[in-house]
Amino acid sequence: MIEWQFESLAALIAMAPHGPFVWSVYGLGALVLGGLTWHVRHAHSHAITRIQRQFEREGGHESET
Amino acid sequence: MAWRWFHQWGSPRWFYERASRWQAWAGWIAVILLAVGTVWGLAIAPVDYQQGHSYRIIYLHVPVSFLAQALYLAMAIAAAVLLVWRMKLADVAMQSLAIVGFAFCVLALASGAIWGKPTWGTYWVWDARLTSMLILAFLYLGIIGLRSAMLDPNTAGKACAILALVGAINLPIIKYSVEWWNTLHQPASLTLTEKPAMPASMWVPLLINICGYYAAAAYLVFASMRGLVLHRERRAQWVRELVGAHD
Amino acid sequence: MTLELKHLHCERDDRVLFRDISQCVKRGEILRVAGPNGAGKTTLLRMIAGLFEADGEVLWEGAPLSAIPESVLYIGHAPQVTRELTVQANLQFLSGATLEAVRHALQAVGLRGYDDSLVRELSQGQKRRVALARLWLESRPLWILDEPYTALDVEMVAVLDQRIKQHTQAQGVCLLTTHQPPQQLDYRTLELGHGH
Amino acid sequence: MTLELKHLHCERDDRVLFRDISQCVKRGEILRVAGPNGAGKTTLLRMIAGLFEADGEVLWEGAPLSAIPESVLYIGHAPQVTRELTVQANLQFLSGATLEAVRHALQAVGLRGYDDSLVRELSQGQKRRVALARLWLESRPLWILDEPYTALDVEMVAVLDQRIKQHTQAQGVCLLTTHQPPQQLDYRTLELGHGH
Amino acid sequence: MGIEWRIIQREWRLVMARPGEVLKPMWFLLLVISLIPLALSPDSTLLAEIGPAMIWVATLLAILLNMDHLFKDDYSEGVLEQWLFWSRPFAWCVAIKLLTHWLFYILPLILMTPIVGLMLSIEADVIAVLLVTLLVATPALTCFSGLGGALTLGAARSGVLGVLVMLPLFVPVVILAAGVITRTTDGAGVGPLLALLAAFSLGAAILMPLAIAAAIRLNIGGST
Amino acid sequence: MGIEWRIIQREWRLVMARPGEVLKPMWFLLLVISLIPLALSPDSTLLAEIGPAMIWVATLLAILLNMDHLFKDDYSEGVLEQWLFWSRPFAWCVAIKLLTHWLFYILPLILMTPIVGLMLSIEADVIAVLLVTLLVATPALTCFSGLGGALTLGAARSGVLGVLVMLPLFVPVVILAAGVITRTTDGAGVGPLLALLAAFSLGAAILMPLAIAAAIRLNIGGST
Ligand code: HEM
Ligand SMILES: Nc1ncnc2c1ncn2[C@@H]1O[C@H](COP(=O)(O)OP(=O)(O)OP(=O)(O)O)[C@@H](O)[C@H]1O
Ligand SMILES: Nc1ncnc2c1ncn2[C@@H]1O[C@H](COP(=O)(O)OP(=O)(O)OP(=O)(O)O)[C@@H](O)[C@H]1O
Ligand SMILES: [Mg+2]
Ligand SMILES: [Mg+2]
Repeated sequence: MIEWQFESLAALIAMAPHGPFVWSVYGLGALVLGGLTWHVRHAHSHAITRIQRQFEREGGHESET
Repeated sequence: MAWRWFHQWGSPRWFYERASRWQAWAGWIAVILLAVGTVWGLAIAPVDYQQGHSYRIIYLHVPVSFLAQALYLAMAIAAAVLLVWRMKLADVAMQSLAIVGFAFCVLALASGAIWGKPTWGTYWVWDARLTSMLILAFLYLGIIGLRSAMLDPNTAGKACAILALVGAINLPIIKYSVEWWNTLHQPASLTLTEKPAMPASMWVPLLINICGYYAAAAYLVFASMRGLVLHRERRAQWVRELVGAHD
Repeated sequence: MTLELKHLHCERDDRVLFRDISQCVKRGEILRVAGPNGAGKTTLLRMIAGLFEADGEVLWEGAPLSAIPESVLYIGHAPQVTRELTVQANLQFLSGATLEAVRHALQAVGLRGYDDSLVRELSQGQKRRVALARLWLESRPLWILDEPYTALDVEMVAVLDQRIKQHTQAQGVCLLTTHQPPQQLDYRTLELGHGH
Repeated sequence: MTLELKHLHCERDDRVLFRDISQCVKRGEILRVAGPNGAGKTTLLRMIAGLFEADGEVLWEGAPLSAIPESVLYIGHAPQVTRELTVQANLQFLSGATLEAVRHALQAVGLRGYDDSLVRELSQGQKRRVALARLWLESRPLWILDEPYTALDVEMVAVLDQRIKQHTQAQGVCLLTTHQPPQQLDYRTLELGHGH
Repeated sequence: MGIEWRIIQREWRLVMARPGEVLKPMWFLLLVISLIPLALSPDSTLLAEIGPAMIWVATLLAILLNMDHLFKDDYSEGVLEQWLFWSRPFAWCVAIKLLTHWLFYILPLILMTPIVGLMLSIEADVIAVLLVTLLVATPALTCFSGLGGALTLGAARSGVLGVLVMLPLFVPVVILAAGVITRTTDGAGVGPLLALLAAFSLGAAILMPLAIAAAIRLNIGGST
Repeated sequence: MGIEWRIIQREWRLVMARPGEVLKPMWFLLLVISLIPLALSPDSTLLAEIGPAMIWVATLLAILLNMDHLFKDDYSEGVLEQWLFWSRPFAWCVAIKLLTHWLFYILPLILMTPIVGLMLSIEADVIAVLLVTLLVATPALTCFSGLGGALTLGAARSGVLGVLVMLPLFVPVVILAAGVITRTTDGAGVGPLLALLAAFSLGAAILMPLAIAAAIRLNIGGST
């Protein structure tokens, strides 16, 4: 049941006439999902650094006054 | 018992800590399932005798289309929870679900459009399913746009919740009317409905990918929610301890 | 013990504006909310009036004030009058009073003859006077006035003081904010903004 | 004899607001325009600033002031700040000053730490302070301030008085309107509204 | 004077103060429709074919764009918050306001349709059907666009945002109306479709004032 | 810092504060275009035939509606009157503002055209011509609609009033653009028409800032 449908990597990439369509869809999928993953992780770490900076600022204020 | 469960879900801290584990699980499951399903779908599943290799787009298109709709439903439920119980976490969930859902919706539209070119010879037709997907994208966009335009974050959440609920009530009506509209005009008979019986080696990877994308969506939603929770609770003691700010 | 504030609390952005404010205001009393700019005076008044979600309780004669909004007369920073309508039409709409009553009220606030002027053709202080004319038109027991003296000239300040006095003598309650302490009124002060 | 007003005249609707106002204001002087609500103070100030078509002449050092608008700093009733921008961005845009200068000015008006706050999140008085921070940032000889004390708390009123004094000592000219006579300034009064 | 009556009277006075306001949506419709032959071609069969659809879309936009001001000015001038201190339920007052709005602004707009229909060489019976669909559907449109306006009260520069947010929800109305019109030209029965449209309008008229009132309250709470 | 640079920087900061603003006209275009098949019919040949005209009209509306906010907020907040106290001519500052507006809001909108073109099954070469006409014509449209916004600053509830006032002035632009598109589909030369369009835009870019500046001054003078 499990057998490779393509003889070579080149054939896999070409996918007869439809390579550009198939690969652009999967490329787009990877881009969107990857982008979203990056975005949420970045937002998380960004939130942490912002909170840290906020506290540093508050600490600074308190020591001044 | 039920109340404690409810109470826990209302607690951002409890959620933040738990969701960390769920997120990890969902992430790994997604990676494994998507790797297996996609490789299988792209390279192992047999070629379709009618469409040729272009049908391999199905392994992304269909799961993503399912999710775009499922995530809207989840968002509407979150909206109802927010309006009825004023649970802050529901607001966070709505915000995350809207963004992830919109991304999936765009992906469904884009993959469908690209698939349309080799099969129908055109990127876009006003087919019922396509049209209601487009409108779903607009509904998502409306919710995201409203939130980003509102000045006060608390107000924004509830306004979006009202909009999401009104949209959810309307969604079945929209779907029904679009289908009726489409049959009324009898356009070029390009429909996605009739599917030939697939061999197992074709639908198994599809099933795997559907599960994989569900896991991926869960991962994205949890990760996004955790970031938002952290930001919203930035003044709470537990966040203070968590980020290790010298106090 | 007509108006009771119980444990009112407000945070905006990252700052606690006020915490645990509990006060009783009796009939005939004036409570002045004071404090520097940004202390939270407006926020507190709006919270009491029910225009800002309250964290705490606001009771009127023992029942939640939000259930009987018609006992509140709130005049805030916003002009509260429609630029495109005449002075008269504005007041009739807001208070439901008769033409006769509106004319009297306008006389009281020194706008006699302005009945048919459009609000947008009035000066800053005149607009304010139109909004304040409602104090002569409606008989609601609780007045909440956010900086009512803004833009008023000296003469009108005295008239307004007089009216507030009259209201409290008739067993009304008045909450107000001002930066200059009102000179002709007996009031109690609730100081905000230095407590945190 | 720096600022000269010659035969200024204004009618609005059917009322003469002021007629034939002629005044000379020397460098270092403060002119307070006074009068009841609706007397025409704002109209007069806007006319001098060139924002309202003048019937009469406004001269600065002998030449029409309208030819050198950049010598005027006008602060009116409107907030003059953009709600959607930060305090800093607003002041940088209006005055073209450096970040450093803006920070100093904000410190002067008691808004230290609010550099990055959006204007819409400020209270009434804080917004007013942002607009007034321009007095610390720009060096224009003629200040025209329309009710600058509105919404300010007592502390800030003193700071503003101080700044106006400093400006006039540096040979600046200041026109202003207020309903409460400023207590720490030496000024001359131009009374409007009783003359007609 | 009853509060209902006060609302209606005020709305009427606003109309009297600026009668031009009533003309604005009509004018918009007329202009947009007259742009179409210019941009397309003066070919009257093509125009008649696409005409009803164009009129529907333009009317939709006219209604939506006009709605921006339904609550906006009252909100920013602080008049709307005074309604909360009235002894009548807020949603009820909102419903009255919507009704007067429909009467004073939307109804005249609908009466404009025959004229623009003639400009696009649409046949008289199609115009009649168009009129009926508009009459039946506009209550729903008014209510929905009122919600758009109310939701975006607290938005930064709302502008067309309300339009954008609400337009997708109009899809069923547009489709049903288009169905009625096509069926008329095909000679088929339109009763059930009109009934559906009417049901939609009725549902909107009952539910939307509640949603709108909630949205306004929300936005008042968020402002200082 | 030069005043020109300050204006550009501020405009950029406003965009950054609300990036969604840039998307609004694009979103409007997309929505209006997708309503058309729903109201008309999903038949792709008909859609392709009327498509370019629809895109033009919708783009026009998107530009005009977006323009309402170009001066409005600054005017009512009293920021615009401060520009009069600057040492640079007011019309010059206005021109800079128009330019930044075109760059930040109108250009992205134009780039949306290919997508909506595809949705209406318009052929690639027609889409290309459409793009060119829009690029050449939008400076004129921006300037004209800026004038509409400026003239109606002092109006009661301006809303779409600026749109209405200015739309008739767009007729030549629309006719020229339609001419270019029909000629392309017919295979005829379009050079002279495009040159005319470009001349129109150039003229508008030179003269309109003066007119807009005058209109703004006028409205500032009328307010207290
Ligand atoms: C922009 C274009 C397209 C959109 C928006 C779109 C949308 C959708 C949606 C929403 C579904 C899920 C339906 C459900 O919930 O049951 C779906 C499923 C599907 N689509 Fe598409 N589609 C597009 C183009 C295409 C094309 C070109 C093909 C192939 C010829 C295709 C084939 C399928 C198949 C085979 C399914 C699964 C069958 C089913 O569940 O009924 N789609 N599509
Ligand atoms: N836009 C306008 N159209 C017509 N008349 C106006 C307009 N604005 C003001 N007025 C009239 O001009 C007169 C003077 O107004 P102005 O704003 O100059 O008064 P003011 O002295 O500044 O008053 P205040 O102390 O209340 O600020 C008022 O009586 C008012 O009725
Ligand atoms: N929309 C808002 N979003 C976030 N914070 C706000 C908002 N409005 C006000 N604030 C903050 O709340 C605080 C209190 O504002 P408030 O208007 O109640 O002050 P106030 O005491 O009335 O001041 P003033 O004397 O200047 O009128 C201010 O510090 C302000 O920064
Ligand atoms: Mg205040
Ligand atoms: Mg004044």
